[in-house]
Formats: sequence, C-alpha cells, structure tokens
Amino acid sequence: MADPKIEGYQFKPGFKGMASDTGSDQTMFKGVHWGKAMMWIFLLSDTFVFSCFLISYMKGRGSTLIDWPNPSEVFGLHVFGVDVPLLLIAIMTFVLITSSGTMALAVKYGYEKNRKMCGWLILATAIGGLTFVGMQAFEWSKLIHEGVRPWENPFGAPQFGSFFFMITGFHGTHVSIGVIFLFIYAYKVFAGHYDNKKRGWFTSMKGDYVEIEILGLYWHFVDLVWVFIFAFFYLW
Amino acid sequence: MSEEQDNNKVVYQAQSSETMGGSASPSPDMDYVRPAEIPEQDLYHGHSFITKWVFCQDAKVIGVQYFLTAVFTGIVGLILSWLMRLQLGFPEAAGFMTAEHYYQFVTMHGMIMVVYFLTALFLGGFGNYLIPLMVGARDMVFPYVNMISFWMFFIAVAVLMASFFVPGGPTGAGWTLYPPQTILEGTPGSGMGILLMLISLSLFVIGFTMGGLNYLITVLQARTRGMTLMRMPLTVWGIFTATVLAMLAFPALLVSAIMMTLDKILGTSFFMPTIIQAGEVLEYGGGSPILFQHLFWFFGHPEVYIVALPAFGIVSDLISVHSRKNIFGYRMMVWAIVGIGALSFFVWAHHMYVSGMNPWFGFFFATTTLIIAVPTAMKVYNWILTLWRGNIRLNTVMLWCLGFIVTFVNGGITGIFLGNVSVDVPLSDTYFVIAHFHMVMGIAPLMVIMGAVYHWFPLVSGKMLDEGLGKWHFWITFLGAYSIYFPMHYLGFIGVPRRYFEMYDSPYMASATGMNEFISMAAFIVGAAQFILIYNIIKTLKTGKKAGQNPWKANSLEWYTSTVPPEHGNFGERLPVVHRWPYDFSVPGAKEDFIPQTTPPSEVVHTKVEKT
Amino acid sequence: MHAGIIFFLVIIGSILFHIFTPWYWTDIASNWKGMDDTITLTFWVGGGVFVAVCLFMIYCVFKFSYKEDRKAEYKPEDKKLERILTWATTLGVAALLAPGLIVWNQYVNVPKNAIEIDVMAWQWGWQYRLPGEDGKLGTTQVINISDNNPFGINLNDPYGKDDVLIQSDAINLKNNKPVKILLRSVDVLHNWYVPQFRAKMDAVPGVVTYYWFEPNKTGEYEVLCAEYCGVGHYAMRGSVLVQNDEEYNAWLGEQETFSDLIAKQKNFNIGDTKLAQK
Amino acid sequence: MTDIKEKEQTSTHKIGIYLWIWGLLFVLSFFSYMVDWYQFQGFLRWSLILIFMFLKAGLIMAFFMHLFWERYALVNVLLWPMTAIACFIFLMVAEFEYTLFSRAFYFVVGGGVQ
Repeated sequence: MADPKIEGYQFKPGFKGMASDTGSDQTMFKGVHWGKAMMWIFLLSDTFVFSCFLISYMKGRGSTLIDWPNPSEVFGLHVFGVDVPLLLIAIMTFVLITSSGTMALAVKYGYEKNRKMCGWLILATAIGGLTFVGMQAFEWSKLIHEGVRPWENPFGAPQFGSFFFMITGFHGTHVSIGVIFLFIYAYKVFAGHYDNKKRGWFTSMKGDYVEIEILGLYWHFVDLVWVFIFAFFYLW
Repeated sequence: MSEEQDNNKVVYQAQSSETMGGSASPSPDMDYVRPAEIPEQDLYHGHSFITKWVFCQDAKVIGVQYFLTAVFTGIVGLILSWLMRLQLGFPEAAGFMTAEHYYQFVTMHGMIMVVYFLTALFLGGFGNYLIPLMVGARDMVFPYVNMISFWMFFIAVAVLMASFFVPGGPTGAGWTLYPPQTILEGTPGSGMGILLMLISLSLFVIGFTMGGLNYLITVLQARTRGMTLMRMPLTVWGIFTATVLAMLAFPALLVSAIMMTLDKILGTSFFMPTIIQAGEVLEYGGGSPILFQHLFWFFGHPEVYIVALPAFGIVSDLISVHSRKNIFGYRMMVWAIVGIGALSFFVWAHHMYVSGMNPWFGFFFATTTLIIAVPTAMKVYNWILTLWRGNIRLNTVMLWCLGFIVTFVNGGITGIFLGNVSVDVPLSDTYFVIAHFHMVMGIAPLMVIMGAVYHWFPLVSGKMLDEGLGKWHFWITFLGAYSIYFPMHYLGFIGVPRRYFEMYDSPYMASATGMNEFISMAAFIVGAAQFILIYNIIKTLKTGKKAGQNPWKANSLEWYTSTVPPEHGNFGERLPVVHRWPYDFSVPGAKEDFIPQTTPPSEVVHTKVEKT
Repeated sequence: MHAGIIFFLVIIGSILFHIFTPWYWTDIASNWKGMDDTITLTFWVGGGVFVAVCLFMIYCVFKFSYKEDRKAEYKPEDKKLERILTWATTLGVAALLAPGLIVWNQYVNVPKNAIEIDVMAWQWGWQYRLPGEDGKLGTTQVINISDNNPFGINLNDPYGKDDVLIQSDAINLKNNKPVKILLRSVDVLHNWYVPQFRAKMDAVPGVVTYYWFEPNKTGEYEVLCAEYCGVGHYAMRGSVLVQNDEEYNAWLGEQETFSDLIAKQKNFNIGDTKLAQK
Repeated sequence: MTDIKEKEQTSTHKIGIYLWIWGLLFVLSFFSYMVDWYQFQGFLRWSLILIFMFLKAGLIMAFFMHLFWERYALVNVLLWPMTAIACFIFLMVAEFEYTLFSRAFYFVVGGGVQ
C-alpha cells in the first residue's frame, strides 16, 4: 500500500521512517487499522505456537533411537498402478496456494469496493479451504487405516504418528476456522454489509472492507504455516 | 490549523488554568499538536444491569472484575500456603494432612499465585483499568473481545477450582508440572486433577491472548493527541512490555499443555520415555522429559518478568508522584524495561542448570542471565536516585514502595547467586530458591500491588483509604514477610531441599525445626494481616472521606477525567491533548509542584522545563 | 521518621542475623570448594550492594521527607552518572560471572581418572553399579529390568558382565578419588544430592546424566532426592560412606558382580520384567 | 476507520503482481516436490528444501500479506521476535544431539567403541 495521507504528519522512508513513526504520537503503525494491527500481533503469537510445535517435533525426531519413517513412502499414493510419492500432499499444497491467490485478489477487489468480484473470490477461497480439509480428512483416514496411531505406527518411531496428528491437526483446525469465517464474510460481502456500514452481530461495530484484508492475513498465514509443515514434515 | 484544533485548545486551557493559575501569553505555534488521525471511538454503552456490570464492555469494569477474581484466587492461594506452613512448622498439629495433600497444596499454591493471581491482577486488573486512562483513550480498542477475555479467565478459574472437587483431587505435580511424574500414578491428582489443570491453563492462555491484543493495540494505535511513546507513564510501559512477553511466551505453555494432554489421554510419548513403574513397563517410549522443561521455561522465565515488569512500572510512578520528583533517568527506565523484556527470551534454561540438559548450555545461559542484572540494577539505582533530593511524602503508598525496594534488591541479589551457573549447583532445589523467588516475585510485586491499591483506590471509588490502618497493614506485612523469607535463605545454605513433606530426621537439618516454627508463625500473621486491607476497603466505601479530583497531585491523564470515578468513555466531551511527559514535578519556576500532562507549553513558558 | 528507623533496624538485623546465624552450610567434604568461594564472593559483593542501596534509601527518607516549603530537585537525567553506574555494575557482574564460569568449566569436564558409578533411581529408592575389572560399565536398557536383572544390563554387552552390583541405597566411595556419577532413572525425575558434596544433577528417565566430584573427607553422609518425584519424594534417602583405600577395597571385594548374579540364578529369564522389590 | 482514509488506501496494486506471485508460488512448490521426486539426499536435499521454503514464505509474506508495502515500524515489530525462535531452534539442535548421543552411548553402544 502506498502511505496514507495523514494531516500534519510527514512520512519518511525506511528506517528513518521507522524512527519517526515510533516516536510520533497517537499511532505507531501509521494508517494501519486497529483490527489489522491486532491480526498481525495475533499472527505473531500464533507463529510462536507453531514454532514451538515444530521445534518440539525437531527435538523429538532428532533424539529418538528408532528410525523415523520415510515420509515420501508413507504419504505416497498408488494411482494407475504407479507409486507416486507425496501425491496427495502435492495436490493439497496446490489447492492451498490456489486459495491463497484467490484470497489475495479478494482483498484487492475489496479495497476497490468491487462487491461482486470480492464476494466470489472469497467464496472460491472458502471452497478451496474446504477441499483442503476434505483431503486432509482423507489422508488421516488412510493413515489410520494403515495402522498409524498417535501412540504407535507400523513404520518406525512412535513419535511420527504423535507429531503428525498433532501438528496437522492443529493446522487443520486453523484451516477449518478460516473456512467458517470465509463463508461468513462471503455472506457479509454479498449482503453488502460493508457498503452500508451495517453493525456486526456480536460486537455491534460497523464493518468495513478492511476486514477482508484482516481475514486475508489470517488465510495467508495458514498457507504460510503449511509451507513450513510441508518442508519439515513431508519433505525432510 | 484546523477548527477542531482551536476548539480543543480552549478546552484544555480552561482545564489547566484551574491548576496552574495564570499563565504567560499563549503562543499558538508552540502549543501545536497534530490533529487526530483516528475518528472518535464507537462505544457500546450498556443499558441493563447485565450489560453494565456483568457482560460489560467498559475496560474499567473489566479491570475491576479481573481484580476481584484474581484476589479471590489469591485468597485461596493464601489459605493453601497457611496449610503448607502448618505442616512444615507444626507437623503434629497438621495430623489431618497427608503427603498427597501437602503436594497438592504446594502445586495449587504455586500455580494460582503465579498465573491466576499475579499475572491476571497486573495485566488484567491494572492493565485494563489504567491503560486506556493513561494513554488517553476512550476504552480498549476491542471492548467486546476484552469482555470475552475476562469471561474466559473466569471459566479458567472455575475449571481450576473444580479440580479441588474431582476424584483424586487437584494435581500435586509441583507448579512446574514436570513430566513424567505429572501424569504417573505416584503423583497425587494424576487423573482428573492434571487434566483440569491443563485445560484451565489453555483457557487462560486463550483468554489472555484476547486481552493482550487489546492492551497492545490500545497502547500502539489508540493514544491521544500528543501522547508519544516516550511520554507514556512507566506503568503503561511496564504493562505493555509484559503483555508483549505474554503474547510471545504463552504459546510455549499452550503447546506444552496440549502435548502433555495428549500424553495423558491418548498415550502419545512426547515427554515420556520408556518407564517402569510398580514393576510394570508402561506403554510409553522415546520421549524426552527435558523437552517439556525447555518449553515450560521458555514460557516460565518471561512469565517472571510478566509479573515483574508491571510492578517495575507502577512502582516508578508511585515513587515519582510521592516524592514530588521526576523519575530519574526516564529514558533509561524505558530502555531497561524493554531490554529486560527482550533478554528474558534468551535466559530460560537458567532454571535448568542441574536438569540434565546439555551441560554446555550453562555457559550461555549464565552469561545472558547476568547481563539482565545490569538493566535491573539500573532501575534500582534510578528508584533510589528519584528519592534523592525529593520531597518524600511518607504515606502508606510510599511505605509500600520502600518495602518494595528492600525486598526487590534482596531478591535480586539472591537472583545473581542462582543465575550464576556453578553457584546455582549447591543452592538449586533448596529453600534458597524458595526464599529467592518469593522475595523477588512474590513479596516485591505484592508490595507494589498494595501500594497501587492505596494509590488508585481514590480514583476507582472516589474515596481515600484509611492511612492509619494502611500503615499497620504495611508494617505487619513487610516485617512479617521479610522475617519469613530472609532467614529461609539460610535453610537453603544448610541444604534443606524444597518440596519436602517432612525432613527432621537428618542431623544437620534438625536445627531447622525452630526456624520452621518461627517462619510458620510469621506466615500466619502476615496472611491474616491482609484482611486489614479488606476491612479498610469496606470501611472506606461506607464512611471514607471523599477524595476529590487528583488527591495526590499527580500529572498523568488518569487523574484528569471528567468525573471521579471516571465514567464510560473516560474523558467526557473531548479527549485530552498531551504536551509533556507525566513527571514534571517541582519544576523550577512553576507555581505548584506539578504540571499536568495536558498543560500546554505556552502556559508554563516561565518555567525551566527540560524534558517534554 | 519512624519508618526510616524501622527500615534501618531491618538492615542491621539482617547483618546481625548473618553474623550470628547457627544455620549455615555444612562442612564441605568434596573438591567443590570453588563453589563455596564463589558463593562467598557473591555474598560479599551482593550483600554490600544490598546494604549500600538500603542505607542510601534510608538516608533519603531521613533527609528528604516531606516539608511544605521545600521543593524537590528537578533533574530529569544525568547522563554521566547513569553511564558510571552502568559500567560499574557491568564490571561487578562480570567479576561475579567469571569465577562462576570457571568453576562450571571444571564441573562439566570430568577428570580422566574418575571412577564411573551408575546411580539408578526409581520411585522411591536408589541402587548403584560400579565398573568391574575392565573399568567400564555395561550398557543398560529400562526394558531389560527384571527380578533377575535388577539393573537392566544388556546381556550381549561384554563390559556388563563384571559390573559390581550394589542393591542397596548405601554406597561406599574411595577418599580422594574422583567419581563420575552417571545418573539414570527408570520412572520419573530424581536428583542424587549430598549437601556436603555440594554437587547435584537430575536423573532423567530416557537419558543418562552425569556430574563428578572428589570426596575428600571420610565419614558417612546422607543422600537426599533433590528433584520432586511424587509423594515419596521426602522419604527418598540413601547414604554414602567415604572410606580410605584399604577399607574401600575390602568393601569392594565383598560385592557381587553381574556374572555372580547370573550364575546364582538357574532359570534366567529376561522376559520377566519385574522390578526388584526392596 | 475513517472513510476518507480508506479511499486513499484503495490505491491498490495492479492485478499483474498478484498473478506473478501466484505463478511463482506454484513453480516453487513444484520444485520442492521435485526434490522429493528425484530423491535428492543429504546436504543438497536439505538446502534445496530450505531455500524453496524460505522463498515461498517470503513471497507470501511480502506480497500476499503486503509486508513489502508496509512501513518498517510494523515489519520490524513482526520480524525481530523471530530471533528468540532462532535462538530456541539453535539450542534445541544442540540439545537433541546431546540427547541422542547420551541414549546411543549409554543404552546401545557403550564402552565398546572406545
């Protein structure tokens, strides 16, 4: 975003700007909506949650004497008579990135007050998220069918199942919550709540298209976490 | 200059001329403050009893709700400590108590006091009440989320208290909840007790995250015109930095709670290696108990500062106001708070020197830990240098502050013992540790809480607490608490290990018997003395004398509200405009010995104001 | 005014308490005098700072207590004073840290000639294992533990056969000979702690931890568990007897080795995983 | 917040940049997948995984989450706390190596290797 115009405030670029923003009165993040700042700080906190999960995973995987199962084989699929490693995971990644892209465009159209476009893109994102959760459910059931449990598995170290279910479960919960909110916001956009400043159901505060960006931040974060899980859990 | 700007100035000139008397000719340029970036906050005003007092969205009411709930848990914790001291001092009189009971009391006392009492009181209680007032906001930025935050905390407390009544009782694993013993049979409350504890902690973290986001965004994005970060009272700095720590440290607690819950109910082995208990090999294997300790202390050490930093901030304000002098080295104080906060993420394993972790960590953590001693020491110097050449009102508030300095320096010095890795070896896991952390994060913050209660009670209720009762309350608490914990260090020197249900059959420990009786007596008296405060509050609410506006002649914005006590929205028609830091006391040339933050420079051109 | 006097008495009382206290550390019986010295150093530096800060505070209370007609000094900052105090504190802290790190360096580096002792902890008791003539301890696994193999020694490890087993909570040590305590636990955390030796370390299930010391005073000492390990924590005691060479060797000669134990048992069954009951 | 400001904020980016980033993300994901497909091993595998991971994460944060266009005040507030995580990771690597050594040495290998 280009810097917003604030009466009486001189924006400076780079670190100089950082110093003058921090030293100024009223706000530190100039022109940043309260809700957006809140979402950023929340995501920072959530980053620490996922970092702690992944660090625990590293410590657990690193210190076990039993061999870690080869994820490439465990998560492989047998399709059309060939074993394709990590096929499902690759599709899931594809789906999540697709939904991230549609979300980014939804934010753009939201700011342009293009109600229709924004609404459809959010709906597309929600459907992408739903597909992802569905595939994850399929993956879970496939692994459970193969005998992988949180406390044991036939392929190697028992911690494999523990960390797999915990981390993907926690990520999946995030996705599911995101999907629910995406549907709600798609409804709100289509119903025009942001154009006529309708007050919210719970908070009784007026809505604004900036909420789409806040939702977008959350959704991109979910995608971001998946990038790390994909690298550390499936590829490593 | 906009029209709004002009109007605003008329208002504050009228306001400040009351306190300042006449002034030099106003010069519009020097009083210029940028116009508001953000429009007025849209507030939801409650209409019914429920929306006004129960599910209320006013941060001040939420603060009081947090405060009362935390005090309730604190009283539970106090009673538990009495029971523990009864066992330690007079085991014959505590015949009803088994070792199981004792360990359950130890655990619940620790967890309640650290998390549900001190953290909730400082951040939830003082944070909610003071942040919007001190930065000049109408309310917290997300009042609805703030309300949910309190009720999550309330449910967390309810779940915690419920664990007293489940089969097997509350968990007795020690407040650190170290696995494997936490979820194994040999520990009391390893069934429902520990599960409820973990659920309660998770709820606390979720609720706290909601509150914490509010505090942070209010400080960062909702300050009033003219309120720069470097003009905020140190109270806000302390609570703000503590909240940052909480937002980044509580995730580790949440993660460890989730993993331990899974170990308990699903039989995963995150923290559980192969274990033989009562002759049977359990269905665990390959996990690492030390991982839990790392996660726990990655949360636990910042947690110490989550309690300490608000106390640092608040005490700075109290000392400054009541010695009628600016806080010495404000900039240094701010950087010290921020520095301590940042460093606190790099020192966690100094709790684990003898835990069996990689022994080479000792070098790293001893160094980082002792580095923290420097900013902390600077804060202490600045407090006493604030007293130096001040004009000290020796009222109850100041007494609590002086008590804080004595106990905090004492506890801080023993912290250097325990942080310095090889000195820690003989002293860790002994009574020295107990004495240290009670002195530094039990008694010292408690002194600040009490001082803050006496200081801000006139704001909250509009009435002054009784000074005579307050002094009795202080002296009994201070002398009693000091005589509990100062001698206790020496039990640690002998080598008396902590968490011992009874200990007197060792020859060199038998000498500790008399000491333990003395400590227990002191503990009973100190605990009972806290009821003086409750009596004082009830009496004051009924018959206390009216405080009026700004009874302490302080500068910060919370004393310049439109009504006392402040109503929802805090500042009436117009938000205050800030022109200076909150510590302009005894400025040469000024008529009174204080200049409120709202006083524009044009009114005090004849004074020698150095810092704004 | 009375406030200042009481605070002053508290400080004086603290100093007197320290001088006349009957409670102070036990006579040291190991090589870790360095720890005691570092504590003493920290005590003098820290105690000095504590007394100085408190006395200064009390002085301020006397000198600057409220008078209607006096105005406090107005001095927001004193850069020079702050800089001096920062550097002085940094130096003081560094002076305390350096000896601490030096001693820690000794603590984590075990001398080559140390005798290894395997200390096995469980809820709630101790037992010990010494290397046999080969000077090396055999490897162990918790799952091997049974009535017949109370230490869980791996049967295929040749070093384990001659290990000396002491199925008692009492152990003897040779005077003036460093020992490396290898701690392991079969259930929860424990900590093998003798106050007179100063040193301690947690026993953690799933790994083996270590520390070392050199006993230098003969006599009997009590072992305490210093890490909370469940309801029996306070009762989890043991004992150490530090002896001269001849006495120690005589004692060692009477102890049973793992091969003796195997020979004694006709039906050695590794699958039976019952922990030895005391 | 204010309507006036929102209108100023609506000077949004061209759609092209989002499509570009979108495409890049697909390409990078495909590359990551190829790392597994071709079964690269050892140092090459890990460095490729990390490079693609950080590139993807960086693109998402910088463009989809608009950090590239945000002011440094916000960016720095968000990135500096990661040093604590970095320290945690670094130390936990040392910790798991120590644990692994301890387990392997005392439970399996023993004095036999010396």
